[in-house]
Order: sequence, then C-alpha cells, then structure tokens
Amino acid sequence: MSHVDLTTELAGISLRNPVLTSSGTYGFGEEYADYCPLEALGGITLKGITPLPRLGNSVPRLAETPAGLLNAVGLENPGLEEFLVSYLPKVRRMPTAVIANISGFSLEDYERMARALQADSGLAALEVNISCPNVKHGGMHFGTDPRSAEEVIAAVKAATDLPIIAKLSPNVTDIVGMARAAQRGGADALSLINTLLGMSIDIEQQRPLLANTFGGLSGPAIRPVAVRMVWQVAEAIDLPIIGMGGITTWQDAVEFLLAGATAISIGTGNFVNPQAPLDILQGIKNYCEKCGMTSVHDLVGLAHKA
Amino acid sequence: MSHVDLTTELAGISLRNPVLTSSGTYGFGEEYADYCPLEALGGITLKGITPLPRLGNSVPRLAETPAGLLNAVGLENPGLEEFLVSYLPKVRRMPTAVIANISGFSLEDYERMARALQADSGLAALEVNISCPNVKHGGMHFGTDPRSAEEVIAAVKAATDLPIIAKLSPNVTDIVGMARAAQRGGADALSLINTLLGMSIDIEQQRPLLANTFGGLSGPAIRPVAVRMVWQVAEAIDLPIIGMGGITTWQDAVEFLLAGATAISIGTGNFVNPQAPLDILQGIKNYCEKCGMTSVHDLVGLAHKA
Amino acid sequence: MLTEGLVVVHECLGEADQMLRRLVLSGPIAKTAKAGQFVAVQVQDSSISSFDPLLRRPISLAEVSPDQNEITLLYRIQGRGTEILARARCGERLSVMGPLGNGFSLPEVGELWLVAGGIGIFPLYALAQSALAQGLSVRLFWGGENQSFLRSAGLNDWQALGIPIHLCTLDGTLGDKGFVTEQLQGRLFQSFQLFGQTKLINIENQANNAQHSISEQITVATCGPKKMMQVVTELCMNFAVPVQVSLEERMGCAVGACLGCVCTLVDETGTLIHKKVCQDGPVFRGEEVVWDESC
Amino acid sequence: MLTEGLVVVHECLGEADQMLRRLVLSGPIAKTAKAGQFVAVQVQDSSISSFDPLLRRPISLAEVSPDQNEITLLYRIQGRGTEILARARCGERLSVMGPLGNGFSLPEVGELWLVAGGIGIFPLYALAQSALAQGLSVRLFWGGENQSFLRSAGLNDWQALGIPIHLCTLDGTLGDKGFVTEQLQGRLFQSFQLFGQTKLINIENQANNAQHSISEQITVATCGPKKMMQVVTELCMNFAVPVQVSLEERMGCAVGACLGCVCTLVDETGTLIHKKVCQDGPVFRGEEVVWDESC
Ligand SMILES: Cc1cc2nc3c(=O)[nH]c(=O)nc-3n(C[C@H](O)[C@H](O)[C@H](O)COP(=O)(O)OP(=O)(O)OC[C@H]3O[C@@H](n4cnc5c(N)ncnc54)[C@H](O)[C@@H]3O)c2cc1C
Ligand SMILES: Cc1cc2nc3c(=O)[nH]c(=O)nc-3n(C[C@H](O)[C@H](O)[C@H](O)COP(=O)(O)OP(=O)(O)OC[C@H]3O[C@@H](n4cnc5c(N)ncnc54)[C@H](O)[C@@H]3O)c2cc1C
Ligand SMILES: Cc1cc2nc3c(=O)[nH]c(=O)nc-3n(C[C@H](O)[C@H](O)[C@H](O)COP(=O)(O)O)c2cc1C
Ligand SMILES: Cc1cc2nc3c(=O)[nH]c(=O)nc-3n(C[C@H](O)[C@H](O)[C@H](O)COP(=O)(O)O)c2cc1C
Ligand code: FES
Ligand code: FES
Repeated sequence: MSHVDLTTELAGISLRNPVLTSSGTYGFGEEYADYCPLEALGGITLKGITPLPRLGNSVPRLAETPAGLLNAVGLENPGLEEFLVSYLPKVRRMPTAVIANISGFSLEDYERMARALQADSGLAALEVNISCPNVKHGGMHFGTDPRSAEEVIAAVKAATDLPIIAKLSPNVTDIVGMARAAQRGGADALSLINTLLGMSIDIEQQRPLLANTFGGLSGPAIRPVAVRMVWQVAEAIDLPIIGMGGITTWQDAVEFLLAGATAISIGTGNFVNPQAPLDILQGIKNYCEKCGMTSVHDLVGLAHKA
Repeated sequence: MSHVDLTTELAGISLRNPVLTSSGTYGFGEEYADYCPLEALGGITLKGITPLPRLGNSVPRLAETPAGLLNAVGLENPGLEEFLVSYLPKVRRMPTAVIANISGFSLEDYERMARALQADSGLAALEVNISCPNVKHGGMHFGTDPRSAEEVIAAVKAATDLPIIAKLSPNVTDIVGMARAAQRGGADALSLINTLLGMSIDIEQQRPLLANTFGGLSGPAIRPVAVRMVWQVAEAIDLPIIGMGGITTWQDAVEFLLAGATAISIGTGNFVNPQAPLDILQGIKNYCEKCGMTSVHDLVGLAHKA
Repeated sequence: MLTEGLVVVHECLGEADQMLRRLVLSGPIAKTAKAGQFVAVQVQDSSISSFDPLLRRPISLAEVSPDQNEITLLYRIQGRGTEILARARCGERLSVMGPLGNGFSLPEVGELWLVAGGIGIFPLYALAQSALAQGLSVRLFWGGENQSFLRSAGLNDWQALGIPIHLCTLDGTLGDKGFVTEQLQGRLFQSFQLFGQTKLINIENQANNAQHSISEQITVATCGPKKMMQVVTELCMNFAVPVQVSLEERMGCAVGACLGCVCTLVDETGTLIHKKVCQDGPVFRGEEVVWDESC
Repeated sequence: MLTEGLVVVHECLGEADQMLRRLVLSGPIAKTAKAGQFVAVQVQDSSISSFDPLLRRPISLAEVSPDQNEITLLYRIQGRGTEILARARCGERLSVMGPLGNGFSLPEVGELWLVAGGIGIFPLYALAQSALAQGLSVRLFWGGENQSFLRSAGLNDWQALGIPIHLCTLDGTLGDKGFVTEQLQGRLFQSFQLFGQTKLINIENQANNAQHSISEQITVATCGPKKMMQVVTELCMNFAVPVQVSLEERMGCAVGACLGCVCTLVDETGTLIHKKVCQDGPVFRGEEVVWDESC
C-alpha cells in the first residue's frame, strides 16, 4: 500500500507516474510488452517519424563502447502516412500516455507532421526532435542554432493543438541558450538529452565501425553530461524537463529528478534490463517513502535547494 | 628486436615515441616513477599552471561515473614563480620531452606565462589550456569562442619561441571551427580533447557530489566523443593532433592514431593502470609489426583512406 | 521472458585453443523455446552491477530440454563479452532474455539438409533433434577450419545422431579439403541424377525442369559466415530448393524496438525492405535476402 | 609497485549482516609495507577487462606478514566496488598498487594509545603489532555501533594481544554506552591525575603545566569518522599529547599525481596549505589538520 503520489503533470498532460521510455529505443510501444506492461508506465515516446518513409543507414548501426552505445539507425521509419494508417489507431488503445516524436529536414517537414497530429489523435503530446545527429544536413542544423530551433518549435506549435516537447541536442556550446530558444518558440516542455555525437574505429578493418561513420552515444557513459544539462536548464528556465541520458537504475532516475527533471525517460537502459522501467518506478517509490515524501514531485529539483 | 620506427615528429619536436601523458593526471613527472620510467615515454605534460598559486576547489574533487571520472580540482598549482624556481630546474634533467600546460583568466595571464617559458628552459613545448571547465569565468570563455581562442593563441605564440599546442575543449558546437581558430592564432599542434562538462548528484545527501557542483568528465566513457573530434579535425585541418580522451589500452591508442592523431596522450588511464603507457607503447609496436608497418607514422589517419 | 538462468554446466568444449564453451542454464525458457531461436545473455553474474560491457550478447539455443528445464548454449570466446561470460561458474545466475526471434520452420515431410560453416553448426543441432523427432531424414554438410575444430565443436554428438554427414576442412585434415558449398553442390547434382562436368550455370534450365520433384523433397537450413550462406542460397535457388538462413547482426534491444539489427530483403513486389534480425529473424527465407545490399 | 596479488583467503568477518570481509593477498608488497600504509586494489580479477567501476579502491593494510609474503585487508562492503571485490575467489588475481602513502610513526618509547571509531580499527591492528614488537605499551579505545559489530570486526584478535582495551557502543551492548572520545578524555584526565567534574576547558591551563610529563609518555594514533578524529585531536592538543590521524579522501591516482585527494593543513606560519592524502598521508599530525576547512 503506497502513500506516495506518483502522478506527474507535464506540459498539461497528466501522467500516471514520471517514468517514460525514450524515442527510438521502445519501437512503437508493443515490442517490450512481454517484459513491461504498458499500463505500468507513465508514458512512452514512439520511434521518430519523418514525412516520407526512410530505410535509414546501412549496418552496422550499433557499436558498443565503455558503458555506452553508439547508434546510427538513421531515422528508419515508415513515414507519416503509414504511421497515420497503421500505427496511430493502435495508439488510441494503448493504456498509457503516448508521445509521438517527429523529425524533419525542413521547416515544412515539421509543420506537415504537426498538422497531421492533433489532440484528437489520441496522442498525449508531440516531441520535436531537433537533434538527431545521424542524418546529414538533417536535424543537426535545427538543434545547434538557437534561431532555427525557435522557428521550428514555433511552426510546430502553430500547427497542432497538442502539447509540444522540444528535444534538445547536447552537442552545443550553450544548452541553456538552446532551451531558451525552444521556450521562445512556445515549447511546453523540454526533453534533455539526445545522444552525444561520437564514433568508433574498427582497428582490424582500419575503418569506422559504423557504416555511417558517426553515431549517437547513449547509455550510462553520458549520464554525467545529461545530469549537468538538466541541472543548468532547470536553474535558468521555468519549463518542465523530461530528463534522460543513461538512466538504467532507480538511483540514476532519482539523480535526474533531484537535478530538476519533472519526469524521466529510459532509452538504452531498456536494452540492458528490459524491466528497467518497472524496477525504476519501484525504486523511486521506495526512495520517496524512505525520505518521508508524499509526492514524487517533492523530489524535483531538490538538490538545487540544499 | 623491433623493426618499427616509433619516433614521432610533432610541431617541430622530436619525440621518442607517440605516447604522452596528460596534464593534470601525471603531476610534475615524478609521481609515477615507480610504475613507469620517464625515459620510456614519448613525453609528459605537466599539471596546468597559472600566474598565481591556486589552492583549487574543496573536496570532494572526484566522482566516479560509469567508465568515467568527474574531476573538479580547480587548477590547484604552485603558481608560475614557484614553478620556475622549484620545478623547472628538474624538468631539464627529465629523460623525456616535457610539455608545460598553462591556464589563465585573461589574455595577460597567458602572455605572462608564455614569456617566462622559452625554448632555453628545457621544455619541449607549451600546451595552452583554453578549456578547463572548472574555473568560473575561467578558461571556458577562451575555449568556446573562436575569436578569443585565436587571440589567446596568437598572444602566446608571439610571447615565446616554444612550439605551441592548443588544447581544445569538447564542450562546443563546432570543434572544427575552434581548431581553425587555433590554427589562425598560430598553433603548431592541437590537443584533443579536454574533459566534457558533467556533474553527479549524491542521492543520499540530495546535493551535488562535487564541492564545485560541476566537473570535467574523463576516462573510457568519453572516448567515442574524443575519437569523433579527432577525426573531424583531422579531416578539415592540417595540424598535427595529440589525441586523448579515455585511452586506457593499446587498442584505444591505435583507434586515435587511425582517426588521425599523430601522438596520443594518457590521462585517467594512468589511474586505472599505472603501467598503461608501457603497455600501450608495446601494443602499438606489436600492432605495427602485425600490419607490416615500418613506422608508426604509417598508422596516422589511415582509417580516413580506407 | 526475462529470467535468471542458473549455471548448471559450464565447460570447455574440445581443445582449449578452439576457445569453445558449453553453457547449460536451468530455467523456464526451455519450456517454450524452439530451434533457431536465441537468447540475450548478460555476461556477468546478475548480482554484479557493471555497465561495461553494457549490452547483452545474443547466443543461439543449441539444445532445448523442456523436461530438464535446461537450455544449452555453445559459444566461441570472441571478444570482451564472451571472455567475461566464460568466467561464469556453476551456481551463478545470468540474466537471460528469451526465447527470442523466430526459429527454423520444419517441412512436413522429406529431407532436411543442414549446411553449417564453422560455429554456425551450433543452432543446427537443436534443429536436427527436432527434425529427427518429427521423422524427417536429416543430412549434414559441415565445413570448418580443421579437424581439431570439427571435433571440438561437437562432431561426436552429430555422429551419434546416425545421420549422413559430409565434412570438409580448409586444410584437409578431416573430410574434403575445401568449401562446404562444393559438397552441397555435388550432392544437389547427384539428387538430380545429373552427372558429368556440366557447369552449374549451364544446367540451370534442366534444374528448373526438375524443380518440382526435388523442391518437394529437400529443405535446406544454413548457418555460418554470410558469404557461405549467400552461395548456399544461390545454389539452392538454382535447384529451386527452399532454403532457410540464420542471419547475424549486432543487436541493441533484441526485441525489435531499436532497429539496430536490420537486414535487407526484397519483397514480392521487388521492393527493398528492412527486417529486424532479432524479431523477424534470425531465420529468413534465403531467397528474400539481399546479400550484397548495404542500405 | 604494481603487482598481481593472489587471493589466498577471502572470508566473511563475523556476522554476515556486518558486511565485513577479510582478504589475504599473497605477493611481494608484504616485503616493504608498514602500518598505516594502504594499497589501491582493482576490484575485479585482472583478467576481466571492464571499465565500470573504473577506479581502484584504497584499502588499508590491516596486517603485513613479510615472512609469509602476505598482506591482509579488512573491509566493509560499502558500495558497488567493494560489492564486486567481495566476489573475488581464492585463486583469482587482483591488481594491487602499493604500498602507498606514509604510515604511522611509532614513538621511541612510552605508551601508544589507539583510538578507533568503527572500521577505523582496521589499520590500527598492524600498528599495534609493530608497536608491541618494538616494546611499546599499547592501549586501545574503540567505539562501535554495537556488540555484534565489535565482535565481528575482530575484538577477539585484539583481546588476544593482551593489551588494555576500553570499549564503548552506541547502544551500550558492550562496554560503555556512548562515545569513545569520552573514554579517551577520562583516561587522559586520569593520566594527569586530575579528578572531579572540572570541564576540559577549565583545566586547560593545568593541563598545559603538566604537558611535558605526559606528552613524553603518550602518543595517540586515531582512525575513524572525521568528526571523531577531530574531537580526539582537540582533546590531545589540550593535553599536549601528540596525535597522528589517518585521513580518508576519494582518490584518483593514489600516487600524488592528480590532486584529487587533498586535505587542508595549516603550516608553521599559519598559512593554509593542501596536502595529498595518498602521498603525503594518509597519516598526518592531528595538530596540523584543518578540520572544518573546505578550501
Ligand atoms: C542471433 C545470433 C545468434 C548467435 N548465436 C551464437 C552462438 O550460438 N554461438 C556463438 O559463439 N556466437 C553466436 N552469435 C555471435 C555472438 O553474439 C558474438 O560472438 C558475441 O556477441 C561477441 O561478443 P564479444 O563481446 O565476445 O565480442 P566483441 O567483439 O567484444 O563484441 C563487441 C560488440 O559487437 C557485437 N558483436 C560482435 N560480433 C558479433 C556477431 N558476430 N554478431 C552480432 N554481434 C556481434 C557484440 O554483441 C558486442 O556488442 C550469435 C549472434 C547472433 C546475432
Ligand atoms: C587511505 C584509505 C584507506 C582505506 N582503508 C579502508 C579499509 O581498510 N577498510 C575499508 O573498509 N575501507 C577503507 N577505506 C574506504 C574504502 O576505500 C571505501 O569504502 C571504498 O572505496 C568504497 O568503495 P565502493 O565502491 O564500495 O563504494 P562506492 O560508494 O560505490 O564508491 C564510489 C566512489 O567513492 C569512493 N569512496 C567511497 N567511499 C569512500 C571513502 N570512505 N573514502 C574514499 N573513497 C571513497 C570510491 O573509491 C569510489 O571512487 C579506505 C579509504 C582510504 C582513502
Ligand atoms: C537506437 C536508438 C535510436 C534512437 N532514435 C531516436 C529517435 O528516433 N528520435 C529521438 O528523438 N531520439 C532517438 N534516440 C535518442 C534517445 O531517445 C535518447 O534521447 C538517448 O538515447 C539518450 O538516452 P539513453 O542514454 O537513456 O538512451 C535514439 C537512441 C537510440 C539508442
Ligand atoms: C584529475 C584531472 C586533472 C586535470 N587537469 C588538467 C589541467 O590542469 N590542464 C589541462 O589542460 N587538462 C587537465 N585535465 C584534462 C586531461 O589532461 C585530459 O585532457 C582529459 O582528462 C581527457 O583524457 P583522459 O580521458 O585520458 O583522462 C585533467 C584531467 C583530470 C582527470
Ligand atoms: S536489436 Fe533492436 S531491433 Fe533488433
Ligand atoms: S589520489 Fe591523486 S593526488 Fe591523491
């Protein structure tokens, strides 16, 4: 019998609890069903979609690194149309909040997808990925220049009545500047962080291990960078943050909450432990009880106040 | 009996081999003497010095993270004067190339130190740290703005006849832009990379683990980011690179050489294995032999050509 | 299913320098698993919390014993992950996801020909057992480095099955010297009762004529190096023999969620599509696979 | 010195719930080590290449047996690193750096008083052995959580030394109920032959008068929680008794190269300076330590 209120308000959405799963690591919501019932989650974020279908990059797309994972999937996805026809109807029946994640190569791309995805779709929110580092001349541009970031968020915001979550790239000099730009554009919340741009070389073959040369680094290795960015943005800006980057255990999740994240999201951690969301949720609850807290919200940003 | 030529030319300096140790992790050259004879190394880089003595930050200064280490030493050092009096004379007697590392809080700071350190000092080169993320209003500014970076390198270059190595911060949107700025300033070589800005929260105390809140992330965790930056800069710019960031095994070192580093430097790896430089040197030699190479230089940048 | 598999046997397989291991885990996975499926194993005891190496390792089911509640994994020490795995001792618990993927599909009747390259033999043993249990006749073509490898990798167990076995080694120390695909080709010719020096390309038409008879009798299942499986597939296609191939790709999630492990197939309309080795495979119809594609 | 220590004994120390372990490593470190020094141990078998956890763990030498070529480490399972260390089995090899730092310095003659808080007792055992071997008389003050802890952490071994022992526990289950510093204070008073209710602060002058006689007889060495060592130091300073304290700090290099582990001291001129716990310590003169400083 729990006395801890886990419900979480975020960008006007009501979540059962603060534990989400991250775009690109949780498919379209069904793949992990045997390991983690959807109704236990605060919400899931779907694989990023683009206006047109994409086959993505060649394999190898993955490379393991110390406590980390490089991926260069290259935004493989069925495209907006197929998403609307084959996936969206299922979303409505999913027993948790579902967030769509959109990526584009132009302002019009983003607008077009936002227009197609409205509150009556059954989605809870739209996460705007302005940060995917894998696509040449792709999201990277929007994700590293504050002006473009503001524009794309504003365009999306104008095109849909869904709450907008801006997902920021960590590959910038000034994360707070990017967060401010997203806020000016009208973002209702921020997702922090996407992957760090990295690469790895196969010393047998003497060439880059990933077919795409570069990939995005995720997993426990990047957690200190992610916590730092959540902390900095939470200090500077008054928008709810979905914290992510290396969360694998409940202790990691608590670290992000204390740093100022209102909710947390699990990506690569699912690969390590497909029951990570359940274990983390339980851990957060126990931690709150131990601290004598009645609501998980009391944890949010607590380390700033000490 | 080795048939591999390990000698390495870098910024006009002749090194016995391409294996160096990194600033701040190898003290003033004597601390590791029981584990690794100095004469086996290509060179060492001394702890960063500043014009005035500094006590640095409070403890805790270190926090372990998955495959990584956060440090916030805060540039503790005896100051230029004490360095000239007590340390520099020893440098002359060291049986390897010794590189001094300088940090400052103003253009004048850097100039002053560069003027005091000339080729007749026995030093092999001057590494200019424009990237230390630990000092508020400190190196960070020079390290993230191309114009300032160019200025500080140009000032140092004008003030000393020693070869100049610009040490770049990875906490930037555009590492190639920073490298270009250093080149314009007159850098003879580049050191890539310094630490990634990170932090960690103690969930028992509910406050930042490091006394300084933020720290620099080093160690195997950051290697994919470092290799990527070395690769990008090697593609774009014609300056020799000292590659570093997470090198712990010979395989890691070879990865950096293949990515385009002319020499490599070991930092946190020394803490894991105090004989890492020796093991790595041997590993590089064996690798060259296995590949039928007569000179380690043949490895440099090889993965770009494949 | 996520379970804590108890290590009940963990031993060196054959000669030490072959770096092969046999790992028997006790747990409920055995109840539902079938040949061709795999598991994703965490390489350190589940009580150790280390994130390096980070990912699980995919290993095929070499034997499934639902009655004893045991699965057998055979693997080669290949790198860091399997090196650490090799240190697991009896009584330790390894976190195992599985059974994963779709296994081989057995034909109703006829002959099952297994074509293995190197350690590609491992997943085929469970398949052979199922096939024999179902009354199919099984024939094995197996190529390896040398005699020591074949003996280490379980040749005795295969011989104990009492099925016809065609062996070859690169150095000729056991069986024919050369490639297993040559033996397969020879045997396919023979099954068509075509003799002589005719090159394969020349007999394509004749083969097509004979296709109904032979394709109803023989099914090929293959596992091994990609290049080998490609040649096996081409040979089989020439003879219109259905072939199932077991692909490998680096994996992240192992359940179809990350798109890390895709392979390229060509669908009925001729369009190139991606499928996930972990979820849609690892076994695919060889005819569909685009071998040289890198898109 | 970097060596591969062979695990020869690794066992639970006392009650399981105390999470204490005794680890005996065989290797050449024993030849040169002395009480108060420490080693930096890699927590996984050196054949495993994992960078998580990344750093070595500093552990004091609890016993040094140069003749058997063995060092004994006593430790408490505290977190991830020691948890993994606790899994090392006999026959495994752990990479060990050491001996590191400067140990305690024994006085030539007189009494050595040891003041331990909790597991701070561990490095003091080697010191007691050396002191007794040198003919000093040794007295122990030891405070712990409760009886179970004290018994688990080696009380029997201490009693076997035949020295006077003053125990206290937080819950009063063994020895006095309260803090070890109270016992120390009482005994210091007694040694000054000062009785009664006088507050320490009031007797400072008297103590100073007596200082020559007592400071020539008694040396204090202490290890335990920082707060405790601070009070011990203040008490000793009041009685002009020299005190050596063994500090702890998070370490990177463990050899003085990274400046990660500094402590603040005050030098003769009154200036605040930093010293490295790993290289200049871990044992310092208590009088020099700036306890509340955080610079
Ligand atoms: C479906 C499937 C079934 C398999 N069944 C078996 C089996 O029964 N017996 C067996 O010995 N091996 C099998 N393998 C290969 C086995 O997974 C790899 O040998 C193992 O992952 C190597 O890990 P490592 O850490 O030792 O090597 P490393 O080289 O250190 O691995 C580094 C990374 O590359 C990945 N990797 C390396 N080689 C492969 C590979 N060939 N395929 C996929 N990922 C790879 C690892 O998972 C890891 O992420 C199978 C692979 C797949 C995909
Ligand atoms: C000189 C010295 C001698 C020591 N001798 C002993 C001994 O004999 N027996 C014993 O049980 N313990 C001893 N310790 C403490 C021991 O090093 C820590 O308990 C241990 O490092 C904890 O590691 P962990 O991974 O289990 O804990 P974690 O909390 O997971 O450690 C995380 C990080 O914090 C560091 N850390 C945590 N606690 C401490 C601490 N108290 N001091 C320094 N670093 C810490 C770890 O090294 C690691 O880098 C000594 C420490 C020092 C500095
Ligand atoms: C295989 C993979 C695919 C990803 N695809 C997407 C994507 O399509 N859109 C997106 O915004 N982020 C994507 N990400 C980034 C994650 O959502 C997350 O931000 C990042 O991995 C950091 O979190 P983690 O360390 O918990 O994985 C992907 C990450 C991985 C590992
Ligand atoms: C404890 C510590 C202190 C450091 N001090 C300095 C310094 O004074 N000057 C500098 O340029 N870099 C400093 N660095 C950065 C290292 O030289 C190196 O660039 C970085 O750690 C990445 O390499 P690594 O992963 O091999 O450690 C320091 C790093 C560490 C871990
Ligand atoms: S491994 Fe994730 S989709 Fe196959
Ligand atoms: S741990 Fe590096 S100086 Fe002490």
